[in-house]
Amino acid sequence: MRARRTPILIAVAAATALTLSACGGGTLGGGDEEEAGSGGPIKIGLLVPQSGVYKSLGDDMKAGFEVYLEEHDNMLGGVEVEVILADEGETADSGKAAADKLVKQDEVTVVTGVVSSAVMNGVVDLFETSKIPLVGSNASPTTLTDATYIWRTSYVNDQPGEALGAYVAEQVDGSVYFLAADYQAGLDEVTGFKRSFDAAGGETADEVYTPFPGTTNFQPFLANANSSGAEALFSFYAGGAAVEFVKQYDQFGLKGQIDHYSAGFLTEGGVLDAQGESALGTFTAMNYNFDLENELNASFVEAYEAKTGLKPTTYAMASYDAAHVLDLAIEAAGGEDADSESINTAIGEIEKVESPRGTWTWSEIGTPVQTWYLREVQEVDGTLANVVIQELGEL
Amino acid sequence: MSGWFNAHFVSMVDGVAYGLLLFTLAVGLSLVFGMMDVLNLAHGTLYLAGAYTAYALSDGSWLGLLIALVVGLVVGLLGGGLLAAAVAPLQGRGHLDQAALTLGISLIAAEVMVMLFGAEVLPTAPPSALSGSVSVLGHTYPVYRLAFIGIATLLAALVYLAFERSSVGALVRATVADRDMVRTMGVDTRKVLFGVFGFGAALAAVGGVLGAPIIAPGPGIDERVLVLSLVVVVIGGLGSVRGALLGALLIGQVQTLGVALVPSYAPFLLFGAMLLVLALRPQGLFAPGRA
Amino acid sequence: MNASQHVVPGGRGSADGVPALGVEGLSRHFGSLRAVQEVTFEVRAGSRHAVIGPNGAGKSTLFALIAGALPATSGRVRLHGDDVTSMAEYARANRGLVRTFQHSSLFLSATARENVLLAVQRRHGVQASPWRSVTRRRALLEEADEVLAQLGLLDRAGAAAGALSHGERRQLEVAVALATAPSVLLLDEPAAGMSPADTQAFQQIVLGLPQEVTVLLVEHDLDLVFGLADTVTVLHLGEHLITGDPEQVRASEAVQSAYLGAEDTSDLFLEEGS
Amino acid sequence: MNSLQVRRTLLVGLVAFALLMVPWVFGAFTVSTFTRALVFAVLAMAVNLLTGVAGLPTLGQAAYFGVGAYTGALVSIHWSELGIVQLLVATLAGVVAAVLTGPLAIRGRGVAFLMITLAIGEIGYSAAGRLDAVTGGTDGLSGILPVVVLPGGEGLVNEGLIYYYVLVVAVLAYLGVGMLLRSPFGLTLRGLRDNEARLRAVGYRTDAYALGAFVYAGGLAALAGSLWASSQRFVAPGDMGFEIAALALLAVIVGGVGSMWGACLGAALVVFTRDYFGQIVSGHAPLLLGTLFVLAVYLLPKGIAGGRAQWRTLFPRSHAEHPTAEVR
Repeated sequence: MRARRTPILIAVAAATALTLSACGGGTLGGGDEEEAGSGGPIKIGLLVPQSGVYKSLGDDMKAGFEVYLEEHDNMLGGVEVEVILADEGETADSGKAAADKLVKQDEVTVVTGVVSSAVMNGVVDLFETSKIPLVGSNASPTTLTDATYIWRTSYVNDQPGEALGAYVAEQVDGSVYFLAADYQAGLDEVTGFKRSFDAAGGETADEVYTPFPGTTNFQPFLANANSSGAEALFSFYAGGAAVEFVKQYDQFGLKGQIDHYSAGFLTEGGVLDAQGESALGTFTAMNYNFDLENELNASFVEAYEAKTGLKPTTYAMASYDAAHVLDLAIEAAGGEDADSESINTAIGEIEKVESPRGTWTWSEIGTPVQTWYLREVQEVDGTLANVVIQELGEL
Repeated sequence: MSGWFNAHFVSMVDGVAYGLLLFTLAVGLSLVFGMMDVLNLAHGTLYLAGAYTAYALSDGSWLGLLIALVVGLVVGLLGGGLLAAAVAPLQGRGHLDQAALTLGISLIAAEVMVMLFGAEVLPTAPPSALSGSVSVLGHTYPVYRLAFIGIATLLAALVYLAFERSSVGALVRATVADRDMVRTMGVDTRKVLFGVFGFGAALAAVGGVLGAPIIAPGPGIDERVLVLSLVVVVIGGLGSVRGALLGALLIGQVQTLGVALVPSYAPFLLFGAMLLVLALRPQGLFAPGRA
Repeated sequence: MNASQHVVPGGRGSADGVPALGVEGLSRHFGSLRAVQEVTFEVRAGSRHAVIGPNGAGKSTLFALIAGALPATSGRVRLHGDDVTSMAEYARANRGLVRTFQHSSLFLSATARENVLLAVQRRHGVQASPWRSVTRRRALLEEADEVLAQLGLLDRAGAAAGALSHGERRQLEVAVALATAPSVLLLDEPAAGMSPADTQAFQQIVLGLPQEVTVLLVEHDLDLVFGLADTVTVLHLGEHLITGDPEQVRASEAVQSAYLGAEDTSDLFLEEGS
Repeated sequence: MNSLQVRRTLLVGLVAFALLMVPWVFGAFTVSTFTRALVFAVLAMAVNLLTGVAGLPTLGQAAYFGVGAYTGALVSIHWSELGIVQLLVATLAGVVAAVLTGPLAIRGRGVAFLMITLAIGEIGYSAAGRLDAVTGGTDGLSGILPVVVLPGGEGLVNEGLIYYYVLVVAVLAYLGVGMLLRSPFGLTLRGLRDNEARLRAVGYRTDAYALGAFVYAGGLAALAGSLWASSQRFVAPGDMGFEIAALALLAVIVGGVGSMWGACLGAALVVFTRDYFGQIVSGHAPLLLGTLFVLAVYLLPKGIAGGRAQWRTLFPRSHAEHPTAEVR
């Protein structure tokens, strides 16, 4: 019984020996960690989901980043860049492992991307200790306030809600019912909303969180909302849940009875087509819409449509801006001589970013201070689209 | 009381629709396990394949739905046949190997479906005659779900009668009770395996075609549907058609009426209900073939 | 070789006249089926007691009731005078009432020695000890090997139970039960599926058991019963017909009529000649 | 020492040498993947103890893994950076959790046990997401300090040192499980798997031993959880979710049910497939895992550990052996 163990163990030893000879360097004692810099392209890690439920967001972000690179001949700050893609996957584990690989194996100079807040929280330590800047282009937990190497070109999770709260308090004559996906982003969104909503004297009917992920049938929640006597509904959903929620909101007769307000993710991108006419009349708050009228946006929309055949989403726009931020920072950090540290310093010194969403500046915690827009889903030329109704002010 | 009833009427009706959908999924899983002792973790994949079929083929017309149903049936039969062929060499190796194999197959199939259909959830429109909502006792309710209750009730009744009354059903029940005995009677259990597997798979795929407007196809739906079916099957008792039906209806209510009553405990209701049942009756509510 | 000094807890109940096993008004109903109905009999300490009966007599149910595998609908089971009716099977086993199984019921992936060790370590109360390798516990190993030797299995000690021949499995079946040092050994159709030669050998094994071990066997094979038993109980349709020595039983008209029409009839009466 | 023992010692030495060399040879990412594989191996041993040894297939060990991870993380944040304190408290927490939930789980066997443990895992997962005050909610718990090995020492930040910390604990866990398997209790658990009815008939109150195995496995999974918290310095509800539970069970099946070193190799294979090779073909890790499971079931019917049995039939040895029960 013992002798039979031999072959496997020999195989293990052989395999190990093989890999040993194939690899150089080591974590301990090797000491040959090279700093990126002089010569060769700058390595940029693009950490977005390419599998799992967030894949479509990842696709948008990848396309947005690539559009910027294509517009600039694959150069950022006058230096050629090499983009290394890593799959964030669905969970904090998979995202963390991918970030680990970018930083420790590919030895990238900067990283951008990150869809999930859980992944963002999970990689904070990694970027702070390895002193590599992460220019996030979506995930943005409210708790992330004191990082040195982490920047976000998107927003903070509670901002879409906060931008909308005061407006809804004013508009709605009666109480508002809250339904949100039961995870941190949902809680943050409702918390942000209620901050400005309560301050403006809004009245809350009830606040219910639906299991996430895993809720496909919203009927029981909608039934409760329906019988609560509320005048309006504020929701937070994205992706597949947003599609089901909007359709069922219509099917179970809430549409037309109870106004629906939501954070912009509800009707952003491909989900809107899937929701179909059920989405008509939904009001959302977002930091961007493809129909914004400015020159940069016009060229961005054109280039993005040419590349993907789709209208850009806020995810694509934020990723486009991340490339822009890196462009500015690498140039300021000295182009070819730029390294992680100098790029990070330069990012912080960027005074303003011209963006398809309008010009924005850094907040104290490394997120954009930007204008928020109220949008309504309308039918435009036979297709459904978010249409900007008015500005909601700056946050 | 009538106020309470009024407030939760829609939830109860919807629980029936949801439960019947679960039944079409669970019954195949239950029989394959009960009869052939095969734990098929690729069962959710069959639903997903059916739902994607509906998405791809239904165009709002009755004909579209009919074509989708026929194609879904074929997809299901083929899928079931392939799965049966895949697990056939594993006979006598226990549930764990079957679980690893079928889970592996479902991971591969899920990846293939993402390649074909993308990673978005793809809501599927019912025939336009059935879209929209109607008022039921003063409550707005989707027409399609009402129609689904009708069709699924018919389907459930057929399955139930086939298994409880027909001679094939008698053979199936005998196989659940004592496989070796049936084998010694000269019945080719391999044929039974393929037959039951194909039948269960076809039912799951047809459930997917009909269920697509209710649980839309998308990544991860296969796993969710699988877990729901497993819960139903375990609650009902492995290998029992009656158990699968009652388990499905019970879980349907738990997931609708239960959620409406205690929304803040929604994430715990499904597994809480299962734990409660298993704590009282570890063999399920209707375990067949045992005293 | 004297395994009994280890295996048997000093001849309990042998002299004081208390029966080793008492069955009092024992019943078990499955719905409307009365599998065992008001059965009463005693098993004298040290005796070799057999329960027989035609098919459907309720032997298997009675066996399960005595062993504790099935709860009784009513009635009592006494072990050395103590009421064990409400005790679970494992608790009865710990009190010395130990059964074997009709179809060999072994730990198939374990070796023959390990099969016996499972019983031995339980008796020593170390079955939950997470320390020290079993292979270093010499007292356990020696005792296990003694039992194996007693059953003629010592040279097969290292073989997996699954690799043993049918006859060897039957022997191991008894070895596992014996290793618990039972005061009452319940044998469930031990000759089932055995060749005549194996049955002969098995008979010798049981006859060789120390007198302190009371044996109750439920058996189809009347050769074995009449070759072994000093007392025989006959069940018929779930009810107790007679308990007596083999001659009494053979002579009983009630028994003859019970077996009439049953396939075993000829066997039963052939016995008289042998 | 006979030649067999010599060969065995030699092989153990070789494996030990290879494991020790890892941080000196590989880059930081590969080393951190090895670290994850080691943690996962400890979890797989816990799953295997129930599934392979005691015959109780579980999808719930991730729950106790999560309890250990959160406990270790909270101990690190609020109380002590010392590894040994975290490991002990986390293991204790896992044991307590298993004692509380075990009696429910062991009411079932086979598929019922599998589903009850699945339910326990899923309820634990939902609860971890809900208890934001303690667990940080669905965004996870960060701010775990680098683990300190000796009082007054420096926290471990270097990947190589973290690897050694995890390696030492994992090897101790392996030896502990090995001892358990050779002990009378280990034999009891194998008896439980092989034939529960018979075990009862020789006087075992089998539910008690099933519970014992459950508690031991719960503690072991929690120990792995604490290692996870120390090495990842981040814990999220996903760590106690279905995916981890399923992967751990599959690792055991791929490795060879019942064999501890098989489970460890299976765990390493799963982790490297998902985190290492999955990143090479970016976005297709599930496809790789699926293929791995399908191939493993067909090509290695008894897992990696059983592979040698097949090799043996190809190259028969002179001395015949019975297919005795595999203890390790």
